[in-house]
Order: sequence, then C-alpha cells, then structure tokens
Amino acid sequence: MSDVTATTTTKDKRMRFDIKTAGPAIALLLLCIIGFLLNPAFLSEGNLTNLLTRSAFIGIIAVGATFVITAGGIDLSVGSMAAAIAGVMIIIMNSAMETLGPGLATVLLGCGCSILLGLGAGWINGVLTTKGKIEAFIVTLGTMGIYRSLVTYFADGGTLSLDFAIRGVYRPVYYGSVFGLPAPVWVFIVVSICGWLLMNRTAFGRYCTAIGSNESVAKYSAIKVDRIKTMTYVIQGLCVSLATVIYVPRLGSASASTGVMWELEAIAAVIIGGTVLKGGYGRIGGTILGALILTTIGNILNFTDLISNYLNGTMQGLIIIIAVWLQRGDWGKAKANKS
Amino acid sequence: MSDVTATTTTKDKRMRFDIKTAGPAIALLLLCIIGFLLNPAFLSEGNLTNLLTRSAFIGIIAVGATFVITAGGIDLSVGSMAAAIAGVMIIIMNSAMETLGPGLATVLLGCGCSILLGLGAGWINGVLTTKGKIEAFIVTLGTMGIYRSLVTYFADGGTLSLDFAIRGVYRPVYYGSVFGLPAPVWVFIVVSICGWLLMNRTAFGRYCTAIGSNESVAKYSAIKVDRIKTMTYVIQGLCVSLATVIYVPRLGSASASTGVMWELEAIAAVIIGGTVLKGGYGRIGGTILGALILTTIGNILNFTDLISNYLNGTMQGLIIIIAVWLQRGDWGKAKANKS
Amino acid sequence: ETIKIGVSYPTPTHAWAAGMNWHAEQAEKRLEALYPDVDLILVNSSDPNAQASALEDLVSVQGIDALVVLPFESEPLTDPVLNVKKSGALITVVDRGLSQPGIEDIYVAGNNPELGRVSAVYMKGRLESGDNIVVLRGIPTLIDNERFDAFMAEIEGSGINVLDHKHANWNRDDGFEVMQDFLSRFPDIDAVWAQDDDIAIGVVAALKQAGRDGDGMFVVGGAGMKETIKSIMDGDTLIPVDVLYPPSMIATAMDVTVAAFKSNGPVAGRYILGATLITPENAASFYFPDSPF
Amino acid sequence: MFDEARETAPVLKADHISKSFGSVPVLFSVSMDIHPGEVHALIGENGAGKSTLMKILSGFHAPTSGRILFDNHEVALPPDGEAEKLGIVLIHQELNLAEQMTVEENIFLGRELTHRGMLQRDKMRQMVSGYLQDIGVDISPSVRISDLSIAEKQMVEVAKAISRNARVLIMDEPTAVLTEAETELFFRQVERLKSKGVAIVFVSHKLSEVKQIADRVTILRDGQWIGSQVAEALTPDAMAQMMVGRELSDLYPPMHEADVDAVRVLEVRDLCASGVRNVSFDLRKGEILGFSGLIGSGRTAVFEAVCGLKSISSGQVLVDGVETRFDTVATARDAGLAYLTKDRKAKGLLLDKQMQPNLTLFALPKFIRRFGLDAAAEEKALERAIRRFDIRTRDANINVGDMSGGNQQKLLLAKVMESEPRIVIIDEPTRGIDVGTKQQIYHFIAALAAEGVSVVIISSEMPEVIGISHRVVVMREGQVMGVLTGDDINENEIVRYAAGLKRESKG
Ligand SMILES: Nc1ncnc2c1ncn2[C@@H]1O[C@H](COP(=O)(O)OP(=O)(O)OP(=O)(O)O)[C@@H](O)[C@H]1O
Ligand SMILES: Nc1ncnc2c1ncn2[C@@H]1O[C@H](COP(=O)(O)OP(=O)(O)OP(=O)(O)O)[C@@H](O)[C@H]1O
Ligand SMILES: [Mg+2]
Ligand SMILES: [Mg+2]
Repeated sequence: MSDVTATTTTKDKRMRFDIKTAGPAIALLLLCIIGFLLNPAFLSEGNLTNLLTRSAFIGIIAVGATFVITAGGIDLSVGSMAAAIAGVMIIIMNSAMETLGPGLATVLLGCGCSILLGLGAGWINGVLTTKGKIEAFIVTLGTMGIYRSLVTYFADGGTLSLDFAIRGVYRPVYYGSVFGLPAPVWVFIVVSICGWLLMNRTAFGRYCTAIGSNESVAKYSAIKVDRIKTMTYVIQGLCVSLATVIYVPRLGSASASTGVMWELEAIAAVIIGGTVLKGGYGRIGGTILGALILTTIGNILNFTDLISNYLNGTMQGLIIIIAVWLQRGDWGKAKANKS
Repeated sequence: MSDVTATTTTKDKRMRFDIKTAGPAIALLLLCIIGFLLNPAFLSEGNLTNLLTRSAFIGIIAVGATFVITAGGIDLSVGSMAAAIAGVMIIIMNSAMETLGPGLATVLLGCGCSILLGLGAGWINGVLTTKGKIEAFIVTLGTMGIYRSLVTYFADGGTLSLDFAIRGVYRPVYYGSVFGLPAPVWVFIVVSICGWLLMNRTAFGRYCTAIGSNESVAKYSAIKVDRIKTMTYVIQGLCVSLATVIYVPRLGSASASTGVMWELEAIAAVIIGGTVLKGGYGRIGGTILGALILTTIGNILNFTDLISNYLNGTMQGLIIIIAVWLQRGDWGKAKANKS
Repeated sequence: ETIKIGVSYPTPTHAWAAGMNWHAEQAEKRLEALYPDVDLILVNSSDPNAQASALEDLVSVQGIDALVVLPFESEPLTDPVLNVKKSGALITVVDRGLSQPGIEDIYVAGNNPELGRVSAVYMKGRLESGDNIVVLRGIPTLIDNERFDAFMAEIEGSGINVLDHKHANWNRDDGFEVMQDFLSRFPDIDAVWAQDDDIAIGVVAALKQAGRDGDGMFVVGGAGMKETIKSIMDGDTLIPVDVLYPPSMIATAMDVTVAAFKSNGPVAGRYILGATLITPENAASFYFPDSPF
Repeated sequence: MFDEARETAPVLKADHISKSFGSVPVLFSVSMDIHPGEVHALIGENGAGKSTLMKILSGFHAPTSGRILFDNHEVALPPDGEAEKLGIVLIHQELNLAEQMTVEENIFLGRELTHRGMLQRDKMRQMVSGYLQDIGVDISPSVRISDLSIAEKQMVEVAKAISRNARVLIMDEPTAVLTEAETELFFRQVERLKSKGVAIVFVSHKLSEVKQIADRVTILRDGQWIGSQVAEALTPDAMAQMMVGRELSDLYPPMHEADVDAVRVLEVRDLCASGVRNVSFDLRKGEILGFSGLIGSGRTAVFEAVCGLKSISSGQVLVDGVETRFDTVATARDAGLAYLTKDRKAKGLLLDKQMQPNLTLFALPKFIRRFGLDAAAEEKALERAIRRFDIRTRDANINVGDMSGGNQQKLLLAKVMESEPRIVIIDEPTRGIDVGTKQQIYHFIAALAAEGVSVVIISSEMPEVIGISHRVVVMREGQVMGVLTGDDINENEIVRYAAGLKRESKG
C-alpha cells in the first residue's frame, strides 16, 4: 500500500507540474500563432532572434524578482537601479579610457563595477527591509526615486554616453553571436539555468519558499530569515547588473528615461509565470515564459497597423489579463480551498 | 486582579495607538518645521491652503486604496482610471452643452457620469480579481494600461479640454471656498470621515480586515469574501471618481499624462500611514497623514534651491523611507516575535 | 514593388507630440494617396529601448527602404539607427540629431537653443533691469538643457533676476503646482518663462487663482499650441507671444524622404526650421484648427 | 446496546455519510445521531475521519453520499459556517481566528451587533468580557489574537462557540492544549449548556475526559463506524481498545533510573526575559525533565529564550558547561538543541506545502550534497519518518494543512528529530495524538533518553509529565516554584506548586 502511494505520488506530481507550466506556454504559443497570422515574417529567423535578445533584459531581471517575490518581498527599484548602474558604468568606463585605453580592460572594469554596484544596491534594499523593518514596498519605492534622480544628476539632466571608441570593443556583448545565438540570449540562458537550480535544487530556494509561505515557521525552522531575505535582494541586484552589462552596449547610453517601468514589467513577468505575489511559491520556468510573453506582445503590436497606435496599451493590458487567466489552468473548475 | 489587568491593557492599547498614529504625525510635524526654517512663507495661509487642496486628490484616492489594501488587494489602475474618467467626463460635458447649455445641468451630468464610471471601473477590477481569480496586481496592471491608452485614444494623443463656457460654472468646485476652506478640502474631509467610520465603525470595515488577515477564517465566518473584496474595489473606484470631479475644474483638461504615478503615490500614502501592504490592518487616519506628508515633501522641495533640481527624487525617496521608519515607533527596540 | 518607409517617433504623451502624430498621419494619407507605390508605416514607442526594438522590427519584419526617425533621445538611438542604415535604408532624422555625424542622409529639425534665445530676447525687450522672473523647465533632458542654457546665456548681463527654476515636466498639473509654490515664495514676480505651452496653461491658472495676473505680468510658453496661438490672435495680454517649435516638422521630413525616391534632383541635406516668434501680427499663419495641438 | 427509550428525538443525525477527497475515500457510510441535552463524544485514531465528519455535520464539507437530518428533515447544510444561523456551531480543530484582529472582533466576526449600520462596540466588548469571565480566563477583549498564547487562543475559540446560542455545539479537540484546571472550567460551561438542552459533540483524545463528561460515545476507525455506546458502560481502556482495534499494553514505558552523576548538558542560571523571571534549572545527559504549570506560566518563554527565539535580558545559559547565547535557532540547532513548538499551525509547519519540504526544513543542511539538495536522501528520510512515527495519510500528496491534526503533530515531531539533537525540548508532545500513538511516542522518548539524549517535556497533561519524567519543574508566573523528584512527582504536589500554595526556597 505504501509503495503504491509513493509511485502515484511522483507521477501525479509530474503531471501537475506540466499543467502548471502549460498555462504560460499555451499563452505564448497562441501569441506566436497570432503573430504568424498577422505577418508571416514574425517567424523569420531575424525576428525570433530579436525577440529572444530583447526578452533577455526583462527576463534576467525577472529571474531575480522571482526570488524576491517568492520570499514575500517586492522590489520596485530595479528599473531605476538599472539606469543608475548603467550611468555609473558609463562614467567609469569613459574616465578609465584615459588610463587604460579603449580596450578590453576598460570594458571589464566597467562590468566589474556594474556587478559590485548591483550587489551593493540590492544589499541596501535588503538591509533596509530586514534590519530597518520597513515595508519592502516603501524601501524600494524610495530607492527607486533615489536611483532615478541620481542618474539624472550624473547626466546633468541629459544623457550619459559611452565613448565611441569603447563602444567598438563592447558592441559584441550585445550584437555578437555565439553558435548562432546572440550573446545576450546566452547570458539569459545561463542566468535562467542558475536561477532554476538555485530555486529548485538548493537549500536557499527552499528557504525562500518557506519564508514566503510562513515567516514564523521559517524562523522556528532554524532559517536565518533576515539573511535569506537580504540575499534575495542581493540576487535581484546581481541580475539587474547583469542585465545592465548587456544593455549598455545596445544603446551606449543612460538617461533618466532608461529602464522606466521595467519594475512593473519584471513583476508582471514573474506573476504571469505563475509565481504568487504574496510569496511562498516561485517558478523560474514560468518567469522565463512570462518575460517571453511580454516581449512577444510588444513585438506583435509593432507588426501590424490594424489598430491605432494609441490602443497599444489596451491590447497589452487585455493580453496580459488573458494570459494570466489562461495560466490558471483550471478554467471554470471551482478551486474552493485555494481562495 | 482581573480588573487591574483590564485597565493596564486598555491603557497599553491607548498608548500603543498613540505611538502608532504619532509616527506619521511626527514625520509631518518635522517636515513642517523644516519647511518653515527653509522659508517662513511655507506657513503662510496661501501655501497651507494650496497644500491641503493638493493633498485632496491623492488623499481621496488613498482612502479608497486603504480599503483595497486592508482586504489584501492592490489597485495599480487608479491613476489611469482618473485620467480616463476625466477624459470621458469632458467629452460628455462638451457634447451635452449643445443640448443642455453651459449650465449646472451639464456639470451635474458630467459628475454623475464620473461617479457611474468610477463605480463601474472599480467593479470590473473587483470582479476580475474575485470571480476571474486573477491576481489583483495583474488585473489592475492590465486595466492601468487599458485606461491609459483609452484616454490617449480619446484625446488623439493630445489634450481633451473642457469648453470654456462650462468652466465658468464648474470652476468653484475647485477654486471656491466654503467657510474659508477650499471646496476640495471639504470633499477630502467628508471622504475621510466616511472612510474612517466605514473602516472602524461598521461591520464592513471589520470584514475587510478579516479578509486581509486570513481569508479562510473570514470565509469560515460566513463572510461573503468575494462580495466584500469586490466592494473594496468599487469604493476605490468611487474615490477615484470623486477625486476626478474636483480635478477636472482645476485646469479643465485631461491628457495621457494626467494621473501618471498617482497609483504609486496613493499606495505610498497608505503605507506611510501605517497600513500593512499584505492586508489585515488598515488605518484611515494614517492614510490621510500619509497623503499630507507626500504633498508636503513636494511642496518643500519647491521652496528651496539648496539642492539641485535633479536630486528632488533623492530627497523624496529619503524622506519617504525616513517617514516610514519613524512610523514604526519602536526605534531600536527589538521586536523579536513580530518578525 | 512598393517603397516601404518606416516612420518612428515617441508615443505622444503630451500635446506637442500629439500634434506631431497628427501631422504624421495627415502626411501619410496625403503621400499614400499621391503615390500608390509608397507605403508609410507609422510606429510609436514609449521609451528609447522600445524605439530601438521598433527599429529592429521595421528592418527585420517590414524590410523598409527608408526610415524617418524622431529619436526619443539622441545617444541611445545612434547605434540602432546605424544598424538600420547598414541594412541599406535611407535615413532621415527629425528634430534630435544623432550623436555621431554622417549617419543620416537627411536632417530636419527645429532649433532648441534658438527657442530659448528668442524667448529671452523677448523678455529683455519687455522687462527692465531689476525685474524678476521665474523659469519652469521641462523634463530633465538634453532638449530642456539646450533651451534653458541658451535662455540663461541671453538673459545674462541684462540685470533681470531669475529667481529660481524648477522642472515642471511639460505638464499642466506640474506647471500649476510649481507656479503656486513660486507665488507663495516670491512676492514679486514680473514675468514667467514656461518654455512650453502646456506648462504655461498651468502657470496661468495658478496666476489667476492667486489674483496675480494683472500689473503687466506675462507668461512666455513655447511650441505653438493652437489654443495659445488663437489667444494671441485674440490679443491676450497674459500670454502675448509664443515661440514656434513646429510639430509639423515630421511631415516635412516625410515629404522630403518620399521626394528622395520620387524626384530626380538630389534631396539630401539639412533642413533647420527657425524658432519664429509668434505675435498677434503673424499668428494666423501658424494656426491649424484641426490639429490636436 | 442503544438507549432505545430516549424521550427526545435527535436534533442532528448523520445517516450513512460517506466522503471522498478526490478519489481518496476517508469516511465509509458513517451514521451518528445527536440528541439535545447530551454530550456525545466522538473518538478514534488520528486520521480516522473525526474532523471530517464534524465538518460535514456543520456544513463546511459536503458529504459524497448519505443524508443529514436536522430536526428529522433532510437538509443540505449551507456552506462556510452559515449553518450557524441554523444553530449548528463548530469549533475547528485548527484555530480559526484572524491573528491581527482583537478578541472581541474575532468573537463577533460575521455577526456583529449593529445599530443603524454602526457597530455597537461597547456592548460587544461587555458581552465578550462576560463570556471570558464565564470560562474563567483573564484576557482583555481588546487584545490582539497574535499577542495571545495558543492556549489562550483556544479559550477564545471556546468563548466564541459558547457565545453563539447554539442548538448543536460541535467541538473538535477543544481541550488539546488546555491544562486540567482550564479544562475543569470549560466543562462547567459545557454542563451549563447541556442543562439548557444544547446538543454537544465533543472530540478528544483524552479518554479520561471523555469518560468524565460524555453521555454517549461514538467510535470511528479508519473511516468506518465501529459503534455508539453509552459512556457509563465504557472504561477508558475499553474505549482505547475499540479505537485501536487491539489491546493496549502500558501507556507509559518503564522508567529507567536517571543517572544522577551524568554530566549536565544544559544549565540555566537566573534567566530573565519577557515573561520569565530568574529561572534556573539544569538538565543532565539522558534525562527526561518535565515542565509543568498553568497556562501562561512561562514555560514556553523559557525555552524560546534559550533557543534564540526570544531575546534574553539577563542570566546565563550553559551548554556542556560552556556559557553560550544562541542568537538564532540555527546556532542552537548546530549546538544540538532543538525546540518543538506547540503552535504547529502558526510556527510549526508550512500548511500549503507537502510533507517532504516540511520534514527536512529544520535539518536541511544535512541534506546538502555538492551544493545541491539530495532529493534521494530527502525521499528516504520521508519514508523513514513515515515508518518511524506512523504518519498516516491516505493521499501522500496532500498539503500538510489537509492532513489530520494528529498526523500533523507526528510530522512536526519527525521534522525536529531529523536534526538528531542532543537536547530536545518538546512543547506539548502529544497534542491531539491518539492513545495508540501516544504510547508509541512515550516509548520513543524513553528510548531517546536511554540513548543519551536529554529531553525536556513541556506539557499541560499532568499524567504525561508524571508518567515519563525523571524530574519535574513547576512554574508559575514566569518563575520556578519547585523541582520535584522521585515520589514527589504526583498530581497533588504539582498542583500545589503550580497554584502558588507552595514554593521551594531558593537554593
Ligand atoms: N481537504 C482534504 N483533502 C484531502 N484529504 C483530506 C482533507 N481533509 C482531510 N483529509 C484526509 O482525511 C482523513 C481523515 O482526516 P480527519 O482530519 O477527519 O482525521 P481525524 O479523525 O480528525 O484525525 P485527528 O485525530 O488526527 O485530528 C485523513 O487521512 C486526512 O488526510
Ligand atoms: N514577547 C512577549 N512580550 C510580553 N509578554 C510575553 C511575551 N511572550 C510571552 N509573554 C507572556 O509571558 C507569559 C508566559 O507565556 P508562555 O507562552 O511562555 O507560557 P506557557 O507556560 O508556555 O503557557 P501556555 O501553555 O499558555 O503557552 C504569558 O503571560 C505571556 O503572555
Ligand atoms: Mg501606411
Ligand atoms: Mg481531527
């Protein structure tokens, strides 16, 4: 009897997992079909590559956001953080050029600083939330304003731009391809795999889930709640800095309008993917699909002039709602005990 | 013995209550002192009146948001909703002028439509959340995009302007004073009192708290969870429409940039006021102070040229974080069992 | 086969951009009717990143032959536009120049420093040394800086005091609130440079509320909103003039770009539109009642 | 066997009720009738289906088949507690209180008294004070639930149920965390309701209580109806036998003599923390140390402070003779200390997760292999725990929140034992556990002690403390009143210390 139960268990589990991921996957598939019907060029290699590359930014940030949200937090500062990091990175690289020259060293220095800044910014968010005992929403709303205005300040209201000499060296990080896939896509893949492993195969992921599910249970289970929560923000910061590292060579500049609304997009990607906003249940796979869905919506809307440009937002809103509705995967069925 | 305990407890509670409300109040007081030191004109009657009037918009919306958040929801659509309602209101009044003339009837028709639209929009958010079982964050992120793009569409990307003939009739609703206080302030006061009574003195308020605190407990107590949650969104919609009714006569126009970021400001006001983002604990009084704090920060920054314009956001962010830190009211003391 | 021309510009979120959008749509209809083999594709984007994506899509999906682009910002879009150029398309840049020279084949633009300068010249003409003005700026961007710096450079040495300047984000509400606060703060203000007609509307509302719209007080906006032009035509004294920054420049750019395919002569080059001072005398010729702006 | 000549008709009757969750059956054609003015006890092993039956009889679950008769009419009970309007009230086994709200708000939740739409707060507060006084607890109506101890919460539930003018009052293990003194007060209220003609259903694993208060007893085993009998005809032993289906030998294991020379593994000196005043005691290797006292006497607080869950204001804690102060539970765990909370719902288990993640959560570092979690080891641990603690679920995949209360408790015990502690503090070890399993757990604890593990038992069940402890510490109002050894460990002595009638002079 016990044996029988055990086997059904594993099978059941796998099945349920499938249905859960199937939601966002179905939504993405439908979008692709719509895109193809609107314009067959949608499925051209060039467009698919563009699409994947573009998803990389939001996707990488959203992987970090999955940890924060799973552990019951929220981070509204990611967009501004990206802008601020990009800005500082550009300043550093431009001034390093004088000593190091426009070479690899300068670019590496810039990237290294970006990572340090990301870790530091995430750590600040984390510490203010946990040690300062201030609601994450407020902390990150505050730092969002701070980072955004800092980049404006550094850029003196205008745009910070990377020296053209460095751009040549740095360009391949965005525009280059390895084995037929653009470099940003590789970064996205690596971040996704690491994120998935961290969430599903390590104690850290388990701790995040436990904290989001019930913080006092986590505390009584010998989990260092504050430390783990801070770590999620640090991971988020790392992801933001990685996204920035591949963003900067794309446009070679940063300004007050860099990364506006990325926080909402990242959170939306996470939730479209099936992670629960209140925490306790995180799915990296879903997040990745969520990021792809969001980018595809934007892409499709660039594809057609059937609808007024002004109504882009309406379409976007409708599609997001429908996608999440599909994602529930229990159409019509009552889920009494989940409410 | 029992009596003794009871008294100490009540005293304790009153004390704690005081400290809790005192947090935002202290923060506001400090801001006012800073404002006065920077520029004595800060405390001039004219400026205080401006300040109160300005707070009315965010304040009224935030009262509604307090209910939504207390019941464990969130509404990101309020800013766009305000813009869309303002737009439709203007269209209706402009076209009603032909038949009704530029009189009171037209203005009343406009206001009536505004209220209906607000209730309807709130109801849609509520039903999608409860019956559609879609996360509130996603639903309202979706409707946020939809309303925003609708107003852009109606205004053809530009600005919808109220006919000048109607403005004359409608003007006093913003610019008029009753007993020395501007009309918007009166609306704010009335909404605040109603909100406070509803939250603290009716069963509805308790139901919101119960749902936010533990949805299944609420359900098991025969509370119609879905209905109450929908009601909170409807109240939010009503508050948005009231805010719009006093907003439109101010400049007589609506555009795609109307109400941008109001959602974040409203939520920030609620949380600065001590309501918990995860629900289960709502304080209307705090919300009102929160709205005043936010407006005062903006006002003070206009009163000084000590800091670079570009750093406004930094100051704002810092002050918000500090205000909430003050609001915790347990500086330094370890609150082991609260974490 | 058809000639595909992509037209990319920021999503209209304020009136000037809406006017530009209107002119672009008018031009599309007009040109497509005129030349059946020309297809103009209008795309707007909400931020520089999205605009870069839109440019990629115009190339990879639509396969455009020419691009008319009003960059969200100069720096970030330089590389993406360069990529479009590499696909072989003809490039027309509107309004904001790219930060690398030589990418665009055609350049059509208004003149931001000139707008600031012309405004300042008008102020100097009306005010005397010792008079006080306040400045409401736009969104912190390069454009805003150019206008502001040119304005300040021109004012310098005239003895006119610029009491303070704050960002009002080319937005009526912010214009209203910032002006309210300036009025509480400074008892004596003689004129306001609002830089933009939207901000000016907010400023005027605040002046009227405070009852400080008399005594020869005046406001100078900018861009050429139709309501403002109308009231100048009607002889308003509070906003006596406006400085033109025409949203129709996008239509000009589309015309020139189509001409590059259709006419025989060479059309490449730079077309810089002036920052004309609109006064009651010349206002009628800048008035488009059907435009949203 | 039935008392066929009952003069009253049953007010509520379950007629051949069956229930399945999904494809998993948990009740098989169970019948039970409840008469006004009687106390009807329902007993059975953990997972027998008692709670499920009670939820069906109060409308929270719908039966898969069978009928419910209310006043002899077949009814479909309304869901979500609306059956209260019919006079059927259930106290859930798992507390059903909104933590952030006050006692008064919770007691009146869903049926507030209003006057023209406004709450009558003073009236409600007065009434709540009255209810609380009736059951003899000293809690202010305006205290938040989150500030109460679990026993106090249980008393609030009781007050809530009593306040509801019930015709049928169903109580699912209301006494599981109550001490005998509180249980006494509670039973007095039950008697009062009974005399007013209220029909009362009472679920408990404390068979002596059942014997004391019940008029009739219905027994379930594995979802099957075994029998309904007049309580007078049954001894606790007979009940146990009917429940478990076999003869139970001695409940308590034979006591190994404690080694008085064994090393002191834990010494606490003049410990002060919130709720704790100058507490000193020590614990030897291989010893079972009982902690007794009334509700709120500070037993929990002492060990939460020792284990780094609560800040210590002064005093010393020595582990193996070395002064230590654990600032987190993790350091305490790594030093070999483990604390098992009595509040399994709020502090013990992740109710929305399955057994596996819950089991290994406390000792997770043990399952790390090459940076990752060792899924195979985790699975093995679960299998082992299920065997070792006899955890019974019909569907191994359900969320822990859907498991029966007793099985949750066993899982919690298994979770803490995963860390293989040297010193284990078990708060209410047998809360909600059936007699059969209780016996297993006592033997398990005795075996642990025999292996050299030191065990602290905090328990409100006096027989339990007496039955397995080598020494018993009695606390009152945050202070240690005395330490009992040998023959002094008896109810009489413990009660006298706990009530403050006697106190050891400090040595
Ligand atoms: N919502 C549910 N979904 C699936 N299974 C459930 C659910 N609720 C209860 N069960 C299962 O039904 C069985 C009976 O549980 P029930 O809670 O009725 O036991 P019980 O007799 O009250 O036990 P205890 O004495 O431990 O409280 C258990 O196997 C339990 O896992
Ligand atoms: N953080 C705290 N702040 C203030 N008082 C506290 C705190 N924690 C516990 N107390 C009080 O200390 C006393 C001891 O509580 P504790 O929970 O340790 O008692 P207990 O003996 O375990 O009883 P119970 O069985 O009720 O849990 C109680 O009166 C409780 O209200
Ligand atoms: Mg076309
Ligand atoms: Mg049970």
